[in-house]
Amino acid sequence: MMYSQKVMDHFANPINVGEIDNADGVGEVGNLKCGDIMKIYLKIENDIIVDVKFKTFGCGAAVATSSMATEMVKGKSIKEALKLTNTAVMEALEGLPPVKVHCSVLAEEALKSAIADYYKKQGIDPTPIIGCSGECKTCCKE
Amino acid sequence: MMYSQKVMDHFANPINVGEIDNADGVGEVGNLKCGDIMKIYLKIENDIIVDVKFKTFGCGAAVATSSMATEMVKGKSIKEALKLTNTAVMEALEGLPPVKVHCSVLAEEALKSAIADYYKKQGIDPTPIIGCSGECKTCCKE
Amino acid sequence: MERFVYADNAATTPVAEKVANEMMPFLTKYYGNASSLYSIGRDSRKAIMESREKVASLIKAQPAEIIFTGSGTEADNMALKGIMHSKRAKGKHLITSSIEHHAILHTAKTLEKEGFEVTYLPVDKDGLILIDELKAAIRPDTALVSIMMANNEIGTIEPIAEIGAICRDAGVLFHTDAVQAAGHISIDVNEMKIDLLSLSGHKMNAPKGIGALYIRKGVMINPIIDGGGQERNLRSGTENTAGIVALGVAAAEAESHMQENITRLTAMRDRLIEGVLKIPYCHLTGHPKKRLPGTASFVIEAIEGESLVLLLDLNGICGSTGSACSTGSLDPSHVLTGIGLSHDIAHGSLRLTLGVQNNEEDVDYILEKLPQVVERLRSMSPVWDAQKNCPSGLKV
Amino acid sequence: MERFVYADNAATTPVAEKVANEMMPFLTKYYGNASSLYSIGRDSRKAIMESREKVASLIKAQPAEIIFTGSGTEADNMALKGIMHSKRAKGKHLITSSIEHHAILHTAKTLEKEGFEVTYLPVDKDGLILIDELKAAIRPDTALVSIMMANNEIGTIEPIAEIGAICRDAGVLFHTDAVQAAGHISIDVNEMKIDLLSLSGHKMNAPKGIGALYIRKGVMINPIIDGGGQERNLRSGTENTAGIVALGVAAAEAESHMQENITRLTAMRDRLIEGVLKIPYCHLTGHPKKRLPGTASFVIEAIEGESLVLLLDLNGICGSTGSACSTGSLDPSHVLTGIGLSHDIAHGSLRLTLGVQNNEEDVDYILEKLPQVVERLRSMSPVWDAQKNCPSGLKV
Ligand SMILES: Cc1ncc(COP(=O)(O)O)c(C=O)c1O
Ligand SMILES: Cc1ncc(COP(=O)(O)O)c(C=O)c1O
Repeated sequence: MMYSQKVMDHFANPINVGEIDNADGVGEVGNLKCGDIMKIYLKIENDIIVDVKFKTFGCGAAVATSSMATEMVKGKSIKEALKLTNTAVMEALEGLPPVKVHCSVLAEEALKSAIADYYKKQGIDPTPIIGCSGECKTCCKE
Repeated sequence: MMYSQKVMDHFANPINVGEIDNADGVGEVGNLKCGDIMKIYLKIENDIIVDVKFKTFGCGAAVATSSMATEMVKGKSIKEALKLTNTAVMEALEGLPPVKVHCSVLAEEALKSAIADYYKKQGIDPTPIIGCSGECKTCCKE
Repeated sequence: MERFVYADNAATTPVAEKVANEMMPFLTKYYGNASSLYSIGRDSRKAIMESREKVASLIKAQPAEIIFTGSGTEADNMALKGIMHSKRAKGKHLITSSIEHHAILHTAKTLEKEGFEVTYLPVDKDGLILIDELKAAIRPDTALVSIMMANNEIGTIEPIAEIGAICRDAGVLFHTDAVQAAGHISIDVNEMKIDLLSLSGHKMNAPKGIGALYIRKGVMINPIIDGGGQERNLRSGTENTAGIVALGVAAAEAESHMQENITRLTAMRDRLIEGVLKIPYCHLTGHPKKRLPGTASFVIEAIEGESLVLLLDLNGICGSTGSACSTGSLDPSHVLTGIGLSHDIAHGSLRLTLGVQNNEEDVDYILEKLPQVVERLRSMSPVWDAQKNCPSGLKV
Repeated sequence: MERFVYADNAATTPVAEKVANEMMPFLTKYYGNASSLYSIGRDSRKAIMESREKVASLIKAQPAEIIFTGSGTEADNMALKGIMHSKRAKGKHLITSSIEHHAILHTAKTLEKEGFEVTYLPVDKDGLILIDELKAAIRPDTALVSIMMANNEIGTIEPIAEIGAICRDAGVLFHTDAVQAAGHISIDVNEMKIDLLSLSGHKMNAPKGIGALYIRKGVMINPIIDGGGQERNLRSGTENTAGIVALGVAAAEAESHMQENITRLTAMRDRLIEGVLKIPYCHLTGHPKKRLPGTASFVIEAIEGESLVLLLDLNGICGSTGSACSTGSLDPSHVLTGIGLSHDIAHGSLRLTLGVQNNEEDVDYILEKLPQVVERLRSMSPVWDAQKNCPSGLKV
């Protein structure tokens, strides 16, 4: 298993680490048992993600994908952000080892989960917009 | 498999190589199939081995045992020569690898065979003296 | 990077300079095939003989009881498969432990597929074999017991002499995987009543690709590699003279400096453990006393092992982890779960293993950097936020 | 001793200086375990990857089709046992030849003991497989054909592409023991339709203790060494990075100088053969044309091979023999009897094998000394006396 230089860069100096007080949307996916938890905070103004932060418990790939995914949606509209796929995150990171692909999925889901939370806070059912309730669990087959 | 320095010395510079014209006794043991043939020539005066030569086709140990065995009986009486055992030859050579012990047996037998030949030429049955007819074959189980 | 500290000597060790220097001529100068008749072949043969004596001496065996192999793994495979196959008629039961190295566990699985039966003994929270369980597990058809001498992840040293005595009394052969122990703690195969013992060069400052299996005189075993009949017909293949010479030199070095190394490493290790345990919510794994001189192993809550190891690496420190992420599976190491750790906490495992080349400054450096690295990872961990509000910490 | 001429390159080769230099840093500097997460582990992993590419390139395979082993013997064992065990349900028949190396023959014997059936194909007087016999031997339950690419004693090169085509047509897997051939003659596993191929480092100026098995993509095989799952789970054990790097360098060297080496060695070999055959009652063994570039092999009447090799050694020349005395048994080599030589004459076998480090002066020196040595041994041979009176010589 070998990480790309890009993954190592984002792991060594992750962007957007932190929390947002009174965030407009917060999503947390993964669990301790599987060894990966990602929590994403969104600040949204006029459907634009004006700020985004994350906290991640997990491996190098988990940290790097959190960093990359948050960076990729910062300043984007929600609509655009929802188009972010795990494949795009992986490509931006110049690839991930096969056993680490699930981390990129986790990043995509954490973001969707945070957007879903934003809609819920607005009193809007996120399911038709996002395609899931934001409660999707990917990591462990429990 | 490792030869002692003594074996290597006797192999590199064997003593008593050659033939004796009109030898008083000649013995040849072993055969081509087995890869070892030893031929010993004796010159005997008054029951004393005054000269001894050998020709040997065979491995390093075969040459070295021929050399050592002939040297050990040179100048000895027949009676003394008949006491020469393969163990004594091996000891004099500072040991032989287990797979090469049969070479020392061959040397002992070649000598006995030559002495038997000497007796036969004298019209004496060698069997009671030597314990065998001098026709003993050791090498191959054919 | 201010310093480079290699603290993963249980994974592998650098080849000692003396070892490298003494092996080199056997690559380029004394390259003769040890089976050859001529002088440079005899040079190899002699060197191998001397090496066999040195390896035997390290564990108080006879030279003829040592077979050189291509690795510790091969030695383990040969011990288990070789004995079980040779004793197939008499017994089809093998006993081992649940915290063995995969070289044992996966070999046991293969034997199970072939129709053999295997009992995997549990261990206590410190990683010690439960002696009563062992006694209870021995059956009339038990052919072999294989228990490691020291564990590679948590450093726990098993009660080998006690196990050896039980096996000898029961008339059962006893193999021990001493890959982590050989060269590091003193071993006497006779006192400990060991019938077979595996060791590996690269865990004791010899190169990778060379190992040895001790087989007590009189023990019948099948080879697993057939061919030209080298190593008394038990392990065929042109002898790796350079590797064998290197292992011999390393064994002699280990033997002659054993006590001083143990004293020095134990002191360093204890200082390291003491320092690391000052990190909040950090716990020692393995037995507090009965552990390898160089092995310090921990679980650190609210962080994940792989990222810890990577971040330590960025600070010049090499360590390892049994976290699921590092194993490439979804489960953390079987050793950590074997001693009863939950998945939750096993993810945060860290192993730091000191070797002869380490010094006190290395320990200082680790103790300076590790808390910073843990702090940094915790600062970006959502678990740590929860943790902080739960003063009792997670459960170990 | 006026000169030292190593002419036993089929037994083993010196490690080339370039190879030694490039492998050394992986012992003492880049010693990281290739499975480790940190940077010096990644250095090892990268070096192994590059080496795999080089070895693959030498035989026109894909890198993922190369598994590193601890020897050529292990590769042979893995090919035969691994395939036969994996195909047990479908077929229990193995075809090989009567002149294979013991790494194949003794493995086949072990498989016979396990219940598999083995056909040993005969060869003609030059050592070539009889193609019709091969075709006739293939049965519906034949799982594998294993025929060596080039023979180690007489240098004969088998018609591998033809055998490969026959096996492919019959839907039978084809393994070739290319331990003597790899690095010395050009190999294309696709053109030759080879499914598995063994090679060994120390026969091509890399160290002893490293080998490789090529396994065509899609071919299912069982491992013979279980453990940590290295080498795609097919050959466990911490990777011998230095050995692997060395094999890669040697493979790349061999590939880039292949044609020039073949031309140079073939010319030297032919001059050597021509010169040696001037000795009366001396005969070439093996195929006159289809032979390894460096291999000259003979039987010399009325002398015995072991003493010939020892006396050559005293003159600074390293060669080898298949005489019974050298094998430690009562029988001469199975290869020599396999090509129809009688015991009588097989005792006088001599093999001189040239390598890249040999030069024309070496050939001169052998051609000066060998006749003297033969003369000397014949002068003390009782067989020679008889011979002299029999002008037709013995029978070959
Ligand atoms: C306890 C134990 N057994 C066996 C092995 C296997 O040794 P090697 O990798 O040298 O084959 C190791 C190390 O990898 C080990 O720690
Ligand atoms: C044809 C052939 N196969 C297999 C082997 C075995 O190789 P190794 O001794 O490297 O295991 C050899 C050489 O010894 C050989 O010549």
